[in-house]
Amino acid sequence: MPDVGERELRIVGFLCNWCSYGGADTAGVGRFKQPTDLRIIRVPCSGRVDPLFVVKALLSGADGVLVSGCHPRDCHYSDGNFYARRRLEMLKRFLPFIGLDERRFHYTWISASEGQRWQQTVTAFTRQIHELGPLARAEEALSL
Amino acid sequence: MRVGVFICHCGNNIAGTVDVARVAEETRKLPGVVYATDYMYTCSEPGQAEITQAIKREGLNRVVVAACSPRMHEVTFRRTVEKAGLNRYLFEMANIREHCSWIGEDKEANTRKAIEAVRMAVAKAMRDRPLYSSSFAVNKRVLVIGAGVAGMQAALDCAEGGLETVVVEKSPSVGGMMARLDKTFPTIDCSICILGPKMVDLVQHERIRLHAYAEVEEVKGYVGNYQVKIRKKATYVDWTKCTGCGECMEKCPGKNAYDHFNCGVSPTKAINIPFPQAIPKKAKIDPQFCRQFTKGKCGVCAKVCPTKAIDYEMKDEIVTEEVGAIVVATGYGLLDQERLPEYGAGRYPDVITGIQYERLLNASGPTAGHIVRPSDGIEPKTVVFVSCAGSRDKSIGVPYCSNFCCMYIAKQAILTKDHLPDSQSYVFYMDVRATGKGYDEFTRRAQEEYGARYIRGRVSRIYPKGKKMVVRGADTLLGTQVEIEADLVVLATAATAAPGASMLAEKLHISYDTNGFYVESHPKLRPVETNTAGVYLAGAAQGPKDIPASVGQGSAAAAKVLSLLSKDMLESDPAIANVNTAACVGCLKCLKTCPFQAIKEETLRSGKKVASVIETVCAGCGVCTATCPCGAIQLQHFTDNQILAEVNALCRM
Amino acid sequence: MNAKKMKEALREALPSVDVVIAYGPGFDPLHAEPCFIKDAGRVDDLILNPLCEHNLAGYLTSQKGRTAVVVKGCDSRTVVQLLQEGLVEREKVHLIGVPCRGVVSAKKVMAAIGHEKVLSAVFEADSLVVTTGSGEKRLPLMEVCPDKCRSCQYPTPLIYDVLVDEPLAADKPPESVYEDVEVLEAASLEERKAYWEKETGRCIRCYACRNACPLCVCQDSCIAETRDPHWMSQKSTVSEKMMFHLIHALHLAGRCTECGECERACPMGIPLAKLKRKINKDLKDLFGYVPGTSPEDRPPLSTFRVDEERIEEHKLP
Amino acid sequence: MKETGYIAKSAWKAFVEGLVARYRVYAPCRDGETVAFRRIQGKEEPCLDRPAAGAPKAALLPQSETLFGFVLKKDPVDPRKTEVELKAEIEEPPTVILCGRPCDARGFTIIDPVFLDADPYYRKRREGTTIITLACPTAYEGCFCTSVGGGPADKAASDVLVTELDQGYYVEPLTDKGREALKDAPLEEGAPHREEAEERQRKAFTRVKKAFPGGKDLKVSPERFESDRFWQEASAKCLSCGACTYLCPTCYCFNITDEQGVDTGERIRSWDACMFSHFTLEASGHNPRAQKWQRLKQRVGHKFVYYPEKYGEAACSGCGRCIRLCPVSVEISGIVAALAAPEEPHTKEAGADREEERATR
Repeated sequence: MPDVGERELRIVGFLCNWCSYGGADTAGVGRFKQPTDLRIIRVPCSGRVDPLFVVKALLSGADGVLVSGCHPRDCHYSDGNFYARRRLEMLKRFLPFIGLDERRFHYTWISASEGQRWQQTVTAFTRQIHELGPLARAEEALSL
Repeated sequence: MRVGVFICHCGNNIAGTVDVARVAEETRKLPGVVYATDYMYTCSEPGQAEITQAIKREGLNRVVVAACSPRMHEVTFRRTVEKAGLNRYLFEMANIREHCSWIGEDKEANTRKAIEAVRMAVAKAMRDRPLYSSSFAVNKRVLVIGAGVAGMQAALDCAEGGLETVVVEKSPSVGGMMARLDKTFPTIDCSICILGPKMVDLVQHERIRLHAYAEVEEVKGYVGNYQVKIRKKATYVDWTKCTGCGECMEKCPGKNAYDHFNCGVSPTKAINIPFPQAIPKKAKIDPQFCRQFTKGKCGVCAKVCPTKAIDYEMKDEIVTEEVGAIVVATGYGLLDQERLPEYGAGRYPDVITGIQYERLLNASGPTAGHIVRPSDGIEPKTVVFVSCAGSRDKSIGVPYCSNFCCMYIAKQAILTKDHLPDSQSYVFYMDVRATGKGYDEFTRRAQEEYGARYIRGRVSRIYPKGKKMVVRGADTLLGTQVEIEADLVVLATAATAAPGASMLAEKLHISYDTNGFYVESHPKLRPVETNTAGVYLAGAAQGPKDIPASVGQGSAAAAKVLSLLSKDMLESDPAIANVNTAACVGCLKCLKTCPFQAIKEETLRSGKKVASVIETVCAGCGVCTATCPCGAIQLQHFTDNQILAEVNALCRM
Repeated sequence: MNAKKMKEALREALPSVDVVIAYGPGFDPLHAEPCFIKDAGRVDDLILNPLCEHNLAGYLTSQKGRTAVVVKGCDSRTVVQLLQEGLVEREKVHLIGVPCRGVVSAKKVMAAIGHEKVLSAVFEADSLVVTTGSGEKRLPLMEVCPDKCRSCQYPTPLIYDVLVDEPLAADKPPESVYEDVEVLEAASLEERKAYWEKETGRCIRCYACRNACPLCVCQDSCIAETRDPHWMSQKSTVSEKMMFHLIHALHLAGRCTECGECERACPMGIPLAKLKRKINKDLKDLFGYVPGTSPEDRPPLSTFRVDEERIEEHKLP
Repeated sequence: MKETGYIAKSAWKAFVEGLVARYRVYAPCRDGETVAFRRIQGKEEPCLDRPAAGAPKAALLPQSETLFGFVLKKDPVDPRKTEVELKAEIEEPPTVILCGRPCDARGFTIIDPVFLDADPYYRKRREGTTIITLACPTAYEGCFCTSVGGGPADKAASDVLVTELDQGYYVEPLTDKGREALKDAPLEEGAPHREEAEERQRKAFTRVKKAFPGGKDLKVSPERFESDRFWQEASAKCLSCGACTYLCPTCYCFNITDEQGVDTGERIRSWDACMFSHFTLEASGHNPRAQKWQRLKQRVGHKFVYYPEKYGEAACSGCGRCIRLCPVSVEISGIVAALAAPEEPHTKEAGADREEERATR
């Protein structure tokens, strides 16, 4: 069990049904040990992942968000992940501007056959989130 | 809301590292959940019966099964709840095996994760809505792209099965690569002799329409209803008049046209019939070599043609075919020799490729079957075969094995001995891959009966020395350097994706791997299907294959098509996008981003312009939903609210 | 700014349009306001001067008939973007282009004079002289112009049917465009978090920013208020307010023409344009895309390239 | 304690700190580009040099408040049974609204008749809140308090009125709550400063624009009021945002929504505005006020026709916020003036003295 130390943190993963969700399955079937913090939400395609889902999760209690889809060119819907790539890249660059550490958000491409790669990704990302610690919630404003 | 939750032990697969009883107990605390239990094997027959009973007994209107991956059993359980009278989309699965019990030994942590996985699934289930698929008519015609042996087999089987079949072939004759081969392994029977009849059957079949010298221009539509635009390239010969007599080719003064069929072993005429057994046996002009086109005067063929079939003014023609399914059998290409400079192929006339050698061996080839050196027409004494010329070589981007080279080299070595009894063949190989039925015996015969010398090692360099070609390589078994002075060198150049394969893939919305070969939808269980419904694969387009495998796949694809088109109506997946016209502001960003052109503009009676989804075309990716600023277009079963419910179930704790 | 020529252009246009959207005098000497006229008789009521800071292009999407509208350089980018997205038809708009060296932000002036009632406001050379009950105040135009004018790259409209003045060349250094963004980027993560929590904390969710935004096409269907989809609640917590402004910013990603209406409209003085400008800055780096400059372009997030030269895969340590 | 008092500028800080120590104090503060009401703590001082962007009404009628929370409790034995447990408490510390303006205070006199008896949440806060008002030294952009019965030194609803002088502040306690708040404040005798104060108040009064005949003399022309064209023209530029209503010291419309998580939830009351089309959107999809001109008519009508019919005075304190902070300068005082002036063609609306005021450009 890769050591990520102390208590679990809240990590949300949006995985596309055709590749990455399958990749996570493959990792499980291969009994690849993984940290348990991540909670997986299955979506048909990474192109379904509105950047606002990531923002919403981070604003409402998630300490980290991971999005994973089919490798570019390999999208089950042929173009979905191309859109995802542009939108998520934009988001990744934007988050720090509003004070959210960009390391709390990671997007990547993992195919259904890449169990190993899935294990490495979850492990590394979980470790990274633990290094960052829990995400401090917004201070309530004093203004009327 | 009355949710029932079934937590599966999956024997010890889950129960071993997840406290399923506690998961059930925690689940009972969730509002909306009226029933939660754990069960040994939920997917077993009694397990499914338990679900069906519970639905009736507890009056459940949502069901959640926490077990293996939905990719495994979602379909199974959907059927179960449907049998019990529940709409199959009122069902959710929580993956507590692959994503939970199997990722570690920490029972406490796994159990926590399982509890939350169920919590999320319940939250989503409570926002599930019943969905109903609509059915639509299918067009019982099939298009086969490529008329090599795989495509022909698929076409013939489909036609025999009673389907109107359209075949599109890029080159002027059907037959593909196999028509170029002299003999076939491991039986050494004549390639064209076994292929010829099939070619004849193809053109003569009442239900097959052939578009030769044509290419797919555009593909629109969806499973059951594709519209395919086909570009029939100009041949400058009216094929309805051409009898294939060959008079024009005889008299044509344009002597230096590139001979595609013979892979450039020798030139052909500017107007030509590709080969004697060509089907259709019709002439065509290669304008870049024809004086009429290059110099603007000649017209010999027009004069000599007995049927006045020549038409220099001919233009490309676009025809549209409507079909219900498509078989892609576009075959393979060969690695450009220029990418093997150290072998000097292309530079030295006596270093040729395997397929060129086939033509030299072939009785109807340019040398009428006499093996001679291209450079000086002398019979070679020493012939060196180099296998893996490019294959299994990451450095030039061909990491894979080309599958059939080992075998055809053995065959060519044997044939060489047949043609030139006092010749000696050498074969440089990395390892001999002869896994098919009777294959290994065949390669042994090449060595033992026909005395081909097999040298295990790579060739480092080939260079000329007088009239000879020096082949320098390593013999890794003896651990020595070897140099052989050859009269002729044959390179088993790597099989690559057919030229233009990726462009066709994009027209068809199917995916292709890093090497350009088309990707099947499951490497084991769906080998001829693609991820695009109604599009199937056959032959080397999916990866290098020998003849039997290609034929097998041709038939397999045909079987798939036949079973698909055996239905009069198809059911559409209801988990597709849906527009709330009240909220839609008609900005049509969805229309612009839809990968399937499944969205059209529609004007409501009120005059308001809105987006509207073409049910049968929508594939359910949800790009539109992620694009729509006002959440008016929602992918059913993965709506914003359903995904947000999952996020909230996790984060708002 | 040539009011006379503008009025001539409008008189010519009026017969062929259903309505003219231009500027009229506001409730006091400091304010101009959007003015809708249908008959030539009222053209004389119109004004054109640096107080005309509003982006009138925002009204185009809600007009039924053919509309003549007065646009400055920055406003013209909005029109280009609207055309690009097919939200207005070129034939239905008649554009009166106004070259402009910068306008005056009434909000900044009011702040400078403590919101005191203005008795007169007169332009002298490059400053504005404002008289109030407690005396006269001379305000250099550079200090009271909206931030966008300080780095304006488009003093002359990019698209117009009539140009009512000599075209002007950009006289501000292009590298200055995103200075404000860069300043905040340079701050620490904690500072940035605190900054936005404090600023958005003042938000009263009046949606002036959204309704003033010429490219917020959703208007009454805005997901900040809908229950289906239910993206956010009506609570006035900082994170909900933040969520709203992020929805606005992300929905404008690659579309915002930086007209600054959101910021100008905000009664609570929240620097809203900065959010959108940051995204524009990144999208410019990523795709070399500048919104509202070419009607043929495609918003960068509504398209893609199979090989994205500027996007590298992110590696985890 | 004395009739009136005086706080030297040197003592002001101590006075504010004294209040902060005893009360939750909301006061105008300079935040970024703007001045807004917020809670002040420690040694913070209110910003007096201009009125806050928003009114302090939010102290009594918050932007959003939880009316009650609920927990869904499952029966441990029978998962089919669920109990709903409600939690509602109105705990508010004693509060001071410091240095609002007379128009801000007057706003509460307009909200009171609607909420005071009917709404326990408002009542609780209202009773626990002391209003220490700062008299306006001058007129501000768009303000017209004198047209609606108020004034720069209007005392309505205030518990204390503070007038800023050269050297200090003239302090008039008006209620017991006010006196309580001033107890142990560093007060000197106010009488000597009275004249200076009244002089300043008079000066300010004359500066305020008289937009239309106020109070009982306000006669709205019915035909004008019922003319669609009038409202269509008046609202053409309106963005139908909620800035005017949300900044207004008197607007009190609200919406109620439930927010539910998995097993907990709350009922929320939040501001709503008649300028939003959602405000009157019916479940059927029908909207009786789908057009923005209908909504502007409603807003003006409510303030100057319907409310007066019911409560006798205009639902407006003339603070001018909705005018000076409106993104497109919709001028309610001008509209009312036009409504009240039947003989004038309404195209020349908005303030009799407009022409003279227009800048020489």
